[in-house]
Amino acid sequence: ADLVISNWDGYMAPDIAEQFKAATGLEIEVVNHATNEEVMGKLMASGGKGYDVVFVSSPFAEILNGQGLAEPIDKAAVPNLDNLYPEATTLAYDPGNTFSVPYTWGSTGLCYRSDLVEGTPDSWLNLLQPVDALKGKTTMLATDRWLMAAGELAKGFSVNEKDPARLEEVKTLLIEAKKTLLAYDDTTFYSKLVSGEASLVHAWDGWCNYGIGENKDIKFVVPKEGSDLWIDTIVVLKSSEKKDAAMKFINFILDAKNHAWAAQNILYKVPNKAAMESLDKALSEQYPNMAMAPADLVKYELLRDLGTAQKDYSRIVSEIKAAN
Amino acid sequence: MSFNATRPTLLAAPGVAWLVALMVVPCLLVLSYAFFERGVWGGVEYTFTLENFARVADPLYAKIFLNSARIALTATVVAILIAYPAAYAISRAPRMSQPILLFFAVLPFWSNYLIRTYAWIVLLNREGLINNLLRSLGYTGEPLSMLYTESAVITGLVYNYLPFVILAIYSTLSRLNPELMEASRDLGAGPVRTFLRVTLPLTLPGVAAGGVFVFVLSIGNFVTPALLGGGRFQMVGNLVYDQFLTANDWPFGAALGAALILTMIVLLLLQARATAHASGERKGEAAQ
Amino acid sequence: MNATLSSKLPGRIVLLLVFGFLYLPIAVLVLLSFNASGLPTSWSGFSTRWYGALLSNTDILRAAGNTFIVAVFATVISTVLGTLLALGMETRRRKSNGLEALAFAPMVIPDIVLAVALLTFFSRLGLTMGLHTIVISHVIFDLAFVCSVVRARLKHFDFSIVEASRDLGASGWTTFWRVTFPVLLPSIVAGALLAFTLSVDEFIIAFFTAGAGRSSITLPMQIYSMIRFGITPEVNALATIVMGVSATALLISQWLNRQQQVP
Amino acid sequence: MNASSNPILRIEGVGKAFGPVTAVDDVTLDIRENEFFALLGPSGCGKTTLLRMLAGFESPNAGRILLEGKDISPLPPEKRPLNLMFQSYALFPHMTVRQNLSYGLEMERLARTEIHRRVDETMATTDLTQFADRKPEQLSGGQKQRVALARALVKRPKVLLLDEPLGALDKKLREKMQLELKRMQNEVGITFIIVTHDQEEALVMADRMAILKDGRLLQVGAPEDVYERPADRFVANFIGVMNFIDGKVGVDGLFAAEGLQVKASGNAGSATLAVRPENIVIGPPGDLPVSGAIVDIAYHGLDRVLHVKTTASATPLQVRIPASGAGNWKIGDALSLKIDPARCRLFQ
Amino acid sequence: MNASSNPILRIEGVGKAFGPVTAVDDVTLDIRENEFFALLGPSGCGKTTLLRMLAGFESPNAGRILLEGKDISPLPPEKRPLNLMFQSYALFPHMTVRQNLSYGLEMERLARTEIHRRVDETMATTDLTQFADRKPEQLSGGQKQRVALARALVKRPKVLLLDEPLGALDKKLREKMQLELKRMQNEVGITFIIVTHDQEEALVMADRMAILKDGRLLQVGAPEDVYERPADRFVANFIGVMNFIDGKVGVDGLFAAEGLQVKASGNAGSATLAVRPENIVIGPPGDLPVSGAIVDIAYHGLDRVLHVKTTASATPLQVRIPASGAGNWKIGDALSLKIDPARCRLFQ
Ligand SMILES: Nc1ncnc2c1ncn2[C@@H]1O[C@H](COP(=O)(O)OP(=O)(O)OP(=O)(O)O)[C@@H](O)[C@H]1O
Ligand SMILES: Nc1ncnc2c1ncn2[C@@H]1O[C@H](COP(=O)(O)OP(=O)(O)OP(=O)(O)O)[C@@H](O)[C@H]1O
Ligand SMILES: NCCCCNCCCN
Ligand SMILES: [Mg+2]
Ligand SMILES: [Mg+2]
Repeated sequence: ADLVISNWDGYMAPDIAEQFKAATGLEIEVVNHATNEEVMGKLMASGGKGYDVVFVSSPFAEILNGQGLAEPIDKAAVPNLDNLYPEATTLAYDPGNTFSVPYTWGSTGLCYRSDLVEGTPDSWLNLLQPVDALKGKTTMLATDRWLMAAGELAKGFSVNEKDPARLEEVKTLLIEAKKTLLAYDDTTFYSKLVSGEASLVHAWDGWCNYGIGENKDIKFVVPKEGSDLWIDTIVVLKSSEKKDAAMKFINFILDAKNHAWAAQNILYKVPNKAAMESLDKALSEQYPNMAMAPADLVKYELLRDLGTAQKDYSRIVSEIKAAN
Repeated sequence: MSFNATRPTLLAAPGVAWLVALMVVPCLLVLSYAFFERGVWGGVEYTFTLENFARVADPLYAKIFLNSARIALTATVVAILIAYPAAYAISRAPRMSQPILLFFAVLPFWSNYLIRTYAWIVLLNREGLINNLLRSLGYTGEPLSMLYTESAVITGLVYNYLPFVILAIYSTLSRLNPELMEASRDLGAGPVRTFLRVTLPLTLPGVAAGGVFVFVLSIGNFVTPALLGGGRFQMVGNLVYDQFLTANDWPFGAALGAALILTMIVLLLLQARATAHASGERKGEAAQ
Repeated sequence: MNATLSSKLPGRIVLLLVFGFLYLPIAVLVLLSFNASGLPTSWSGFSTRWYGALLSNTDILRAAGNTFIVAVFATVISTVLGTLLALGMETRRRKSNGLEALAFAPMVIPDIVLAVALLTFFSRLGLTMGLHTIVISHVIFDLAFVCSVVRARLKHFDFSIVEASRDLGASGWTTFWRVTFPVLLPSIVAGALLAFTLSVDEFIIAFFTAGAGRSSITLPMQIYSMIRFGITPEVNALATIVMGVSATALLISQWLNRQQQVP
Repeated sequence: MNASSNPILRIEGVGKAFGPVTAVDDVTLDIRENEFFALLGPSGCGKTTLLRMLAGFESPNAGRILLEGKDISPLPPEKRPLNLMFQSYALFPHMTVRQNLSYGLEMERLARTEIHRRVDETMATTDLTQFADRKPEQLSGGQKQRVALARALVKRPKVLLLDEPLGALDKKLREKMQLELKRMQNEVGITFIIVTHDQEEALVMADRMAILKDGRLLQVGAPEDVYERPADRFVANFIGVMNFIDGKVGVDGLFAAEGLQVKASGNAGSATLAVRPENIVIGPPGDLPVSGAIVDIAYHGLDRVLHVKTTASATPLQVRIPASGAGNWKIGDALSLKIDPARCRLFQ
Repeated sequence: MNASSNPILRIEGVGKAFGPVTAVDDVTLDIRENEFFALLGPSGCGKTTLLRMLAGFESPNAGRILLEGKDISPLPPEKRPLNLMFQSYALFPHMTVRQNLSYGLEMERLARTEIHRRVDETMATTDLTQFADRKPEQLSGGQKQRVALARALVKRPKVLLLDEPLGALDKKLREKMQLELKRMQNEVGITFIIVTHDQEEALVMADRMAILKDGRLLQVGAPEDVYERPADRFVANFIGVMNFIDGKVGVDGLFAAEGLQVKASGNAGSATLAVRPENIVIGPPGDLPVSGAIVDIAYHGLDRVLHVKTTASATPLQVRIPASGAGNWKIGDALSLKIDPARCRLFQ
């Protein structure tokens, strides 16, 4: 194959290879990774060998770049960059899309069963200090950064907070919250809502949409304290020997029609103006968070690489997990 | 057997070579990262430091280790208690059907860990099959919270590693001379004491091997605690995993890993000694 | 053999209970393969759509094929090496702590350490990775497990039959095949089943040591990568088929075996 | 000698088959209290199987076993007040000699010091003291056999079943052990049932003995009875050495074969005369009624056996003479012999 | 008898220790081609260890072993043209009797039909034909032993090492097997080294025999030599039955003990007189020089052993008399006896 691309399973059109071949005559091979972490580990251990293009979330793209593994984006080869919302070209981790191109974006908030939760939850504290009826019926995302973010947002801190005293406060809050939690879950939380096992869960917007698709009573809300802004990006690896083809591939993805596929089929917002505008209105009626304006979205703070402060995060998360 | 003193060495050579070339060398390479600093963007900064080992000494990690060891140990004990009678029954079945029974004991594990674990979630959750069954049997109380508890984690671990213990114990039971048990009965020991004093010591190597499997696989497991324990319990393997992948702190991961490997190997050597002693294994030189 | 000492009944009850425990989640798993909805954890009606979907999902089928190839090769190699290592260790005059530690190490090294180590190592060697590197890597821990099972059996092995064989003119090699191996067979089979089962289900090491292409994706890699968007009952359908086919194949071969032995 | 007449063990019509193989066939036998009973028979005749049924390891297909009048079939082996010494030893490989011996006493929950004392005593009488801390695999064949014997002896059960207990021991040690067994019979009052291939052992030690063949009981009686008055040709041939001469009993009540006539009480018709080698008297040619020639001489330590060819039988007759008187004879010599009618048996 | 004089096997200063235990101690011994050599000694004296060194399973700590003049130390067991029958049988548990027997021949890559023929033949001579398809666990003790024997025999090696080959067999079968071994010695020309506890077996079958004790060789010689002229007190006592009378040799060259005098050539000083039970003649009280009284009578089948208390020794003397002449004597009877000076030995 001309290109090896690693992405999450089901995150692109299944026939992407045929379409791309029809359009460019180039062959691609799509492989899957389960998590950002795994593919990052693999890229770092191997120096990126074997892969041409990878899909990773923004902090990881930042790391790839920091490690010198990311190839600069050849703007001239990717004219479809023009399709992006302006907000998507000035993102703090990579202003001007120099080494990464955003693929999907969204927020993190609360996903809940409106028929089982009284009123509309509007604060992170609804999750972290639930009313009695919700005790034992909430879940939180398990990954370090999102787990911490919920506490940081509730306290009004930055999601990239580095001040040890503040982090200590967050820790206390989260350890307390653990007592009322059904589980930490970042893979099946929406099906817990569907089955009624949980009533209020910490969720990514797009993933909440899968629950909404199964049960209309499920709703998504971004608490008043705000959310983080997450972005899944496309990065070309420096070690790639097929950089031209890789740029062609990015350009192909950014084509309005192709990029719209992601929004339509995986129910994640895409930062592609042309694509979003081509969507059926019915979609945003069924899944209201699809309609969130880019301007509102980018108000949320991006997760950034923490550098050496990561040590404090991993220790705090370990303490939370070990607490009982 | 001294008729060819070099034979044992020759027999062990391919396996030893494989392990040295493909495990020891690569692992030493990675574990040596423990002596260096984490780079700004993760990775390794080749500046010598002992800080990572200092961090390992943090009591937090000892606490996590002890806690997950407790969970793993419970799973190990439970698995042995279930596996032993099963292995015993298989070894007493007609010779022809023994391989079939063994095969059916492992067959479930040729599916996938994740979907097996999901199946347990379906069984155990508050809206799950067992609770529904209870309800249809007329149970009206609060649904039982069986999932996301330590017991659920232990159940999952026992379930997934049970066949390994059955296999290990079966392998020592399969050709045990039945006259030894008869001799014990004859000398006045009932079935229980015969089991404790003769059968068990003679099959202890198998029990120990099986126990080691459950323990090391459990303590290194992270899917089961995440799914059945709702992520509220952490196993040691997870800690190392997180350093390499989530925290992107390879040097600390290497230090934790090295500490973990060393501790476990020392424990295992002690355990092997104890087993050898209790099962009256022949002494090295005398047997030759 | 004798009714005074061993009644068959308790054994049957034990087997019934243990197999009940082993197959209870499997029954659920199979049931879910006929689940109309795609959710892995709740039931919403009967359907065979996932079987249809599976048959057209070449990715899953290829991954299943790869897993089988990896597991078979890793099992064969590790069973041979592990058994020989066990024999070597148990016939040695002196126990060596270094050797013991070496044999334990693959079991206690956290998967991720081994995975990272192997990938780093293979890339430094400039090795092209693929199914073969997964096999090589799986053999590392598989052989430790096989060795452990076989050694347990060897602790009370009567080596005089090995001597008898040598005495009757058999070389070490022939003795192994004709005497040691058949007598150890139950434990070797146990070790091989263990290795196969471990390999079939192993994820992280396979992920790291696989090549970059589709051609070396194994089933666990495929299934784990589906987590983010939900694992569909296709996987349950696949597991159902795998177990069904294996069980049927075994039962048929046993039946043929018995037919052959009757006349 | 030590036998009183109340049976401690009664075996009633007991049978056992392994699939198509009938190992024990309708055996009925009483063992008297405190007697020393020997079980003899060719290899594979069912001796071990019979003992295993008594000990409770095989359940009979037929018949029942009564101990002191009570049917012990429902009792598991550990509840039966008898012990078996296994033909294949069945030593616990993970225990030292001392531990092997202590095991059975620990099961009786005896005090430690008592166990120690009895084990020490038994090890001393079986010459095992110096091996107390060895594992079975570090012992020689005969040492292992003694451990197996000692392990059964130390229990001092009512009935002790010994399956070939002294076969791996040399003559001296065997004699020492025989004395020990006899001593225990007398002092401790144990009833012994012993399987042995050593006829001398059976003849010397047993109060009574039984001969089994193909799972069936052929004869039960005191050793002298069996030796002197074997029930049939098989027993006659099995115990000791016997010369058989085929011939006919005439109407005159005389047994006759080619060149030989012996007074014998029997019915007229074809018959076999059985005579033991020590009951043939030899002399110089012509002195005695039957003439023959020496075809072979075997040295048996304390005496010689001459193989003498006569016209009376196809196989040479064996004649046993003291070694001291053997110097005179050599292969090829002619001689004459005489059979004492009082010391031979007729099978018809 | 069949022994020619060139040694096929030369054992030179061989020794073997298991840790602190010396099992074989500086043994030097020549085995001649085609001879039947018996190894005797008390339990644990090192017989099995010696055979295992010959077969190549233990390497000597000292000395060397030459087969036909060549040092075989470097040869692994399968390259040595000798075979060992294991005392513990070591049958292959997963093979039938036929397979156990065929195994060794298959190793020689003989033709199938040839293997079949020889296995059938050997099974027939060892009475195993009917068990051809059984597994060892389905056999009785004696049947297993015969399989072990047959498995070694069927190979027809140059030298056959048999460790207690007939111990589990009854007398008749043992005699049959003895004949078979002798036949193979003569017809096939095999050299046999056999360990046995059965003295009669050794005396009857062996061309020469060796007595081991505590790993050391005490005497090597023809059976008559060893029996009649034991090298020391231990051998005298070990082989056969021997009465020992402690006394003194006077300056007159006469051995004297309380109430007894025997002409004996020896140095003056304390000495022990050894005399076999069959070499003591008895008569009515007063007839013969030494007087005594019967304290016990043992029945040994073909003869009786009287235990006679005399003033000459603390332990009663054993006197063997033919059973036919025994009816006259009973316990308590007084008698007189005489020791033939030509048939006793003096140990000083
Ligand atoms: N593995 C061992 N470790 C320690 N001592 C041993 C070992 N094997 C044998 N021995 C000792 O060496 C001595 C000689 O043993 P061997 O088996 O040669 O005796 P043997 O003459 O064959 O006796 P038996 O007639 O009882 O079979 C014995 O005292 C025995 O206890
Ligand atoms: N498990 C079995 N399956 C089939 N046949 C058996 C089994 N066990 C014993 N036999 C047969 O039963 C018969 C009696 O065996 P048993 O062991 O009682 O003989 P034995 O008299 O003790 O002989 P030996 O003197 O040789 O020890 C033998 O022919 C034997 O082959
Ligand atoms: N703790 C390291 C064990 C290595 C073997 N991993 C096998 C995983 C099977 N699920
Ligand atoms: Mg027997
Ligand atoms: Mg021996």
